[in-house]
Amino acid sequence: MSLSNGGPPSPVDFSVSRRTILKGFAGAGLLLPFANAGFAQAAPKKGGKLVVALNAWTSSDTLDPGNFYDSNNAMVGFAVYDLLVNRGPDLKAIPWLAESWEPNADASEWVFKLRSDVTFHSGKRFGADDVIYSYTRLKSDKSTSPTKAFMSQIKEMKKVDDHTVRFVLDAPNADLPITFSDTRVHIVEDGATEFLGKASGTGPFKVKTFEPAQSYVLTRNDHYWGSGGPYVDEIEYVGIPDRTARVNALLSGDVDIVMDLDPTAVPVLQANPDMVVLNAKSGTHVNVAMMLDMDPTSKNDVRMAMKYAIDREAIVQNVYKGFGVVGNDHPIAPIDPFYNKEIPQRAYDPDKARFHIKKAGLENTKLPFYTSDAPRNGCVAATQVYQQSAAKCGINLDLQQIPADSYWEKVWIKQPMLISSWDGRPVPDLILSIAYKTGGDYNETHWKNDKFDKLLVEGRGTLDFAKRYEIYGECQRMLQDDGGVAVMTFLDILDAHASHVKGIKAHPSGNLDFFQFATNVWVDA
Amino acid sequence: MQAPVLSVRDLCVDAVSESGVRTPIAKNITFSIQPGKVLALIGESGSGKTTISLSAMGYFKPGCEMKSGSIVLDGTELCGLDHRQLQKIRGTRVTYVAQSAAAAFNGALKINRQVTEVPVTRMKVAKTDAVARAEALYSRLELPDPRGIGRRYPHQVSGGQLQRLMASMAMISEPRLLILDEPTTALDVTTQIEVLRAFKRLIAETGVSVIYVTHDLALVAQIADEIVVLRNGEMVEHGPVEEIIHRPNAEYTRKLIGAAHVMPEKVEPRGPIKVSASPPVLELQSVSAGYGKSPVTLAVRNVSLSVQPGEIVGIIGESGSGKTSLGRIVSGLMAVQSGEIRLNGTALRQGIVNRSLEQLRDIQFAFQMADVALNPRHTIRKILARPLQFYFGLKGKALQSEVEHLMYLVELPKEMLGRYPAELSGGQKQRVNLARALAAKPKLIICDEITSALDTIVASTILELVEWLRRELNVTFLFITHDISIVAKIADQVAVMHRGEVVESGATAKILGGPSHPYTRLLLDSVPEMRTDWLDNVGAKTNVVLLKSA
Amino acid sequence: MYMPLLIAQRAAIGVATLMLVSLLVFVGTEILPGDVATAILGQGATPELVSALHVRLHLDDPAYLRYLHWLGNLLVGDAGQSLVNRLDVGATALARAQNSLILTCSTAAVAVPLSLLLGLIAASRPNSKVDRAISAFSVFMISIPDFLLAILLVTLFAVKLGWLPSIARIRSSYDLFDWLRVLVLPVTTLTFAVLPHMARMTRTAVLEVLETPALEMATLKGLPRWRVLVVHALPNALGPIANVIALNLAYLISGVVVIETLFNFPGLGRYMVDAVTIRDVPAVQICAMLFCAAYIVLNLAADIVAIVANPRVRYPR
Amino acid sequence: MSVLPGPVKLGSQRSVLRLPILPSICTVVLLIAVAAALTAPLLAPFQEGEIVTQPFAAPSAVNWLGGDFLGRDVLSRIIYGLRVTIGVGTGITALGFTLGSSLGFLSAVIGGRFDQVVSRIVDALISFPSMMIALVVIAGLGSSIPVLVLTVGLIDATRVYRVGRALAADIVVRDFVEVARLRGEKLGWIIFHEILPNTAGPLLAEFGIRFTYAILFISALSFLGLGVQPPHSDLGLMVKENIQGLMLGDYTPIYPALTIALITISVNLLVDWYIAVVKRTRR
Repeated sequence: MSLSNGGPPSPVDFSVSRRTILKGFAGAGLLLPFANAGFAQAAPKKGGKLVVALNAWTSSDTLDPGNFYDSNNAMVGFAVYDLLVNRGPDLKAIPWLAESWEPNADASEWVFKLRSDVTFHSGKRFGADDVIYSYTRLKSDKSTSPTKAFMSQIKEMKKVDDHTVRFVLDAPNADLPITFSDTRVHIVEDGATEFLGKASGTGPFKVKTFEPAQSYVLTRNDHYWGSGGPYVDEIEYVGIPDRTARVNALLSGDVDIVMDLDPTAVPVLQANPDMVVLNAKSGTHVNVAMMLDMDPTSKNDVRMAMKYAIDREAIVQNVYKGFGVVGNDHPIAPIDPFYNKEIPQRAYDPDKARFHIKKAGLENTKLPFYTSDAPRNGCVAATQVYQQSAAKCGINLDLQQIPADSYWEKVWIKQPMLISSWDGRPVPDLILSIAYKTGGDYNETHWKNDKFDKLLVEGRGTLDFAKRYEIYGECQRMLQDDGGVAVMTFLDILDAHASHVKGIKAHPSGNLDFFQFATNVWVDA
Repeated sequence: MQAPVLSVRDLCVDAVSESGVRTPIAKNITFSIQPGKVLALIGESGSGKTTISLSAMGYFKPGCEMKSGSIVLDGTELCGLDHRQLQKIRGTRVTYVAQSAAAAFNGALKINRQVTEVPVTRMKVAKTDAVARAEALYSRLELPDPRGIGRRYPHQVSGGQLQRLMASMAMISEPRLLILDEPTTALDVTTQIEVLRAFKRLIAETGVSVIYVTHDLALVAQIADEIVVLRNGEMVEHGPVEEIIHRPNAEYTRKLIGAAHVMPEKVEPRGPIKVSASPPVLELQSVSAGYGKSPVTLAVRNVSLSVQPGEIVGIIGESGSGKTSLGRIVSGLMAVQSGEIRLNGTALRQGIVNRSLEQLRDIQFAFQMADVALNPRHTIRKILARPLQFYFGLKGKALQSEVEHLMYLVELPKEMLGRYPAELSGGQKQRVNLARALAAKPKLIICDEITSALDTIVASTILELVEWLRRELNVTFLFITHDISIVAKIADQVAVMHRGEVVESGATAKILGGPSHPYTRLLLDSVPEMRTDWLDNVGAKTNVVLLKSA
Repeated sequence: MYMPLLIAQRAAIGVATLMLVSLLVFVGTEILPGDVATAILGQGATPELVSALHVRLHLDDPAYLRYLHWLGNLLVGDAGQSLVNRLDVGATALARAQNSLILTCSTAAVAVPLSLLLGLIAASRPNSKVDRAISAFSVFMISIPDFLLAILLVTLFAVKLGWLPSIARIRSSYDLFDWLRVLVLPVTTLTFAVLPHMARMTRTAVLEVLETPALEMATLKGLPRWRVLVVHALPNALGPIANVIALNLAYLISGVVVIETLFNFPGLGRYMVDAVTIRDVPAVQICAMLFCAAYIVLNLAADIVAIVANPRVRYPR
Repeated sequence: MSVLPGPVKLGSQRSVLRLPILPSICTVVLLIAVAAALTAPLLAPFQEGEIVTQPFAAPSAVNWLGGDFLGRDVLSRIIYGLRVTIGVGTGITALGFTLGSSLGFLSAVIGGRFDQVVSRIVDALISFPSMMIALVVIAGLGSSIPVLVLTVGLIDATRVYRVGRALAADIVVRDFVEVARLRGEKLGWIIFHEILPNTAGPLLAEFGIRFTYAILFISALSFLGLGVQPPHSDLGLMVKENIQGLMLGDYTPIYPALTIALITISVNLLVDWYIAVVKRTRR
């Protein structure tokens, strides 16, 4: 199920003035998009300035794409840089700086043809060297980028000609193109080492000022290779970490666009004719992570009890005000084409939970459970709701809240039970091999299953959809039955803008049109 | 007969507490002052004298309220005037000189600015004219450097000079009435005469009418024309000066005269000093001590003294003479620079911590201000019991009876044991102070100005107590005071201190009878006598010395 | 002269305190557990990545060397590089400090005269209705959490009425009017936060002075009330008042994280909070040093005011 | 020159007990708050964490103050929140006072080098903004109630030290302390019997003010997400948690904020009144 506005996005503008109407805050959060008849399909206009509220800005903000850590970083990054491959609202790879690509028979070698009409902001022409340089930075030994894990699969990069690159992989991978749509694998200029305050990308906007946590101003790149946008003269980004302040800033007209809405604010903005809310179902999820090699969660009875004790509906309704979809204890979202529809939805079942916890001999025993808002806003609240529903099943969760800044370091993959969260990935392999592969650095449950690992390798090397659907379907089933993960909910991506702002669509992969609103946004003065 | 400058009729003033309880502090006061005359209001603390004097300005301190009566100043009824109208009168038609000029001058402003403030801001006198007027007054009051003194800040000028400067401030607007509120009480005896003389001349020359508030009968005799004797807010007696001091009608007035700080007719020789075989209680051998690190400012220089058991030794001197430091040295509160102190023949070590409990017990100290010498949060019982517990480990019944015995010794009812110091009068507090010292069964009690904060009548009863204790308990006293008349009354031996040195010492009768040092003579001459012409006859000889020592 | 000596002595104590502070800051940040590498990497931290970042950030030198190094550099004006983005933390902190200073000065410009005025009015008629009203207002304002006030102000003036911006964005292109618009709400909130304290202190100090014989004398000289207060009482009460003003200004420079958060004001407080969160030690250090320096300088200024206001010290006998 | 004739009577002690109307109200408010905090499990209609209604539900007969952002009963949470707020506030103030005033007294009594060293260190510590110290410590040790109480209590102690030292320094030079020293009394007696009774009044007043600050400070920390952590709830955290409600026109965050204000105003008014009484009886 895709909630895209249809049509593959491309540099060519498809933007249609749309108003997303949500069903109201107690509703199921179903999105019913339709073209608003009140607005004529006006042609985009050039000019104007926009102020965008990011959900954070910190002194660690950088223009070095490999080291983007937060979506606010990605938001600026996507305006300055381009990816080789972009991602459509259907989560399919679409050509971007690469015009086309071709795998060999077992998908272990790929040849990418690059566009030849692209120049960097510096005026230099874009070519194969830039791609090889950019990717080498990410996978080199010195790399501190989280992308290193999956970029290291590239064994070799060969410049076939100025606009052709051949990638040799250490193992077959059918998902290589979509892998290149990761938010950190932007193309920088060959030889670029300086990313403090300035940067030269190929993106629709040029850096005017970039002072971490102080001032980010971008100006239009008039030599952008795409047709249509960019339209606005200048975009200023302001980090407003406080969610209320962010909405207030939109309401008071101090900013035109805000990313990352609090669900509570949605009805307020919807009721306001001057505001437009953007909503996209996504693969972003909040989950309980239970370590399989630690007591007490090494017992499947405990895990099953914990899974049955989650009142997922209550979490979606009370914590996320309906803007989410219940999870089914594996990380593949309903919007994913590979989502296994045959697995029955696991529901809140106090009797079963009580049965299992009794069997494990831990009824009404204090079980430490670690929580924090570090994984995602709302996690602490979700845990509190969980604690209540679990209490009714005879499970006594002893909540321990850890400061956000030491959560990953102190607790994660170190304590048996805690709350965690993952961003949505475009293909199952990307989440499964990061978080569930034996020995993986980010395997938060220490899930260890040879069959599963084999399936992963097999799926990655398979180009046929139906076959892959089978493979990933099985993976989902294995995790649901036996895994240490209990997915509470998949979250909606919520953004908003003033109604004079046009051309922004919702996208399942990230806020504000997968962070790329800048390309097509325009101002209807 | 001219119209009086001030006429007060049936004045009643109440103190009103916050809960609304009214206590009368002036009852049916009636008097008037003729132009150019000086009326003295005399009484002890709490007699209402200040309140009555301030009513002449239409001013009542916060918490005081005029209940009834009439105050007519210069033909104007002050009663019923509002704040603004009263403001117009104050500072111009009636002015005020406070007890302590050091406190009453604003430390942040230069003297001239304060002296000329009323003429300049309220009487539209040009600033230069006002300053000239002020300087003229300065020289009339015999202030040194009349042109320069006004450009200083108050703290740069001595107390006696400040008092005269304050008089200039009061006189500059040429008032009809001047209120002098104990204008010389805060001064040393020698300075007091100087200031008093200057005031007297000024009054005579300007013809201003004066209310002179004081507790000292001998002093007021020198300057007043009429006296009103006050007690507990009531007029006890009212009449011309000569009448009052020579033929007092009221018993209270007689008591006041009896207790006045005047020299006794004759200083009785108290018999030869007993030189017993045992060593003296206290012996000081060329003791010097001072404040600050090197270079030390010496407060006491090369003092030697020997005190026999059962003696009362008076240490006399003016402020800064080092007499208080001497007491602190003996008690151990102050370190010795050089020299030696012996107690019962044993040399005492420096500092309290190095002395034995026995030695600490043997020397007790009675401080000047009983208010701060007694812990306000302790009951009298606790105050007296503590030394008994501490030194003798007394408990229960024995402690109880010993505490009661102490109360008996200082002639206080034992019912007072449950009270707090604030619930006692000044004299009672001073008795507790002495009782606490006695509790330690000491050999020596150092009394530091224990009577100077007390009213004269109360002070004389305390002196009687000290004498009685000496007689009964054979306690030795080191009696530190600035009042030579007290020494004359009770001391066996006297040591006169001046600028840190003992200038003269010996048997009281001998020293006071025929002083050999000019400073001792000056001190003796400065004690007013109970006659009206004393001030005019003190003679120029003191003046010379005075100027030298100012 | 005595006064310059006294001021020099205070300044020396200030410098000594600052040195002590620098040591405390260093030790404090040293024992701050967790490190910048893991803080930056977040969920993405692996031992390999962490150690790579360690090497890049020179986190493995001995502590005393780093202290001396840091102090030496600080003395020549180099506060070091951010561990996070390798920018000069001194420059960043100064830019933030400038914003904080603008906020502080604007608040001071409103709050100080206002509190002196209110304090004097209250002191001029103790226990009157006006005094009680000022007193009640003060207690009320002291007791209300500042964030509540800020939220109410924003909801009313920014969101509902739309008169003022809800967030304080700072741009170099701002003219005076823009600045005023941006500052109105935060300054109002902060004024309410510091005004009661200063007004109460003014009242207390002036009343205390008014009870002295010198001020009774001024009244008995028949001077008008305003003159008694302004010419006679105020100079004598200036010492304690200056002290309280200094304390409150120091609080404004450093202690207004909540307000900065609510108004999204890029001040020094927020910079420090962010730096602590991400363990950017040089940034925490420079913030701490700036805060302490501000406190010490302001107190020194108050001391000097007290010294200058007191002729006893200015002109010893 | 006493205006009143004769010795000043401490008879006004009786009027201390006769509370005027405003302090009585404040006392009642505080007593109710403390009682509510102590009996929270009995008094609160619902459990602290129980989800009983819709998020931001309007006040109703069942949920008198409506529901919070998760649908929990606001009234119950305020009652439980009082527990933490008052408990933590008291803990902080008690720690700050015990430590600060005893060190301050010691400094004043011992004087000399001890006083110099302690005072210098306190000076340096005071120059750090309290918020900064709290942030750094909490960043290091995590935010639990013991850490909060210890940290803020220690910060408080530096402030109290100054007050305590100043008060004691004023008392130490009085003659009755010298009398005790001359008697040979030990440090303990001088501090507990001579100094403490005479500083108790001003210290108590300071205690009230510090208590208010502690509550406000904890609330501010909670507001920044660094104070008391869920599932415990203090009133400041409640304001933060529910702040979004204001946008919906829901007043949930106002109630805990008003509760804080009510408590702190009561404490402050009581302290003010107490100071006035002390001043009056000392005259």
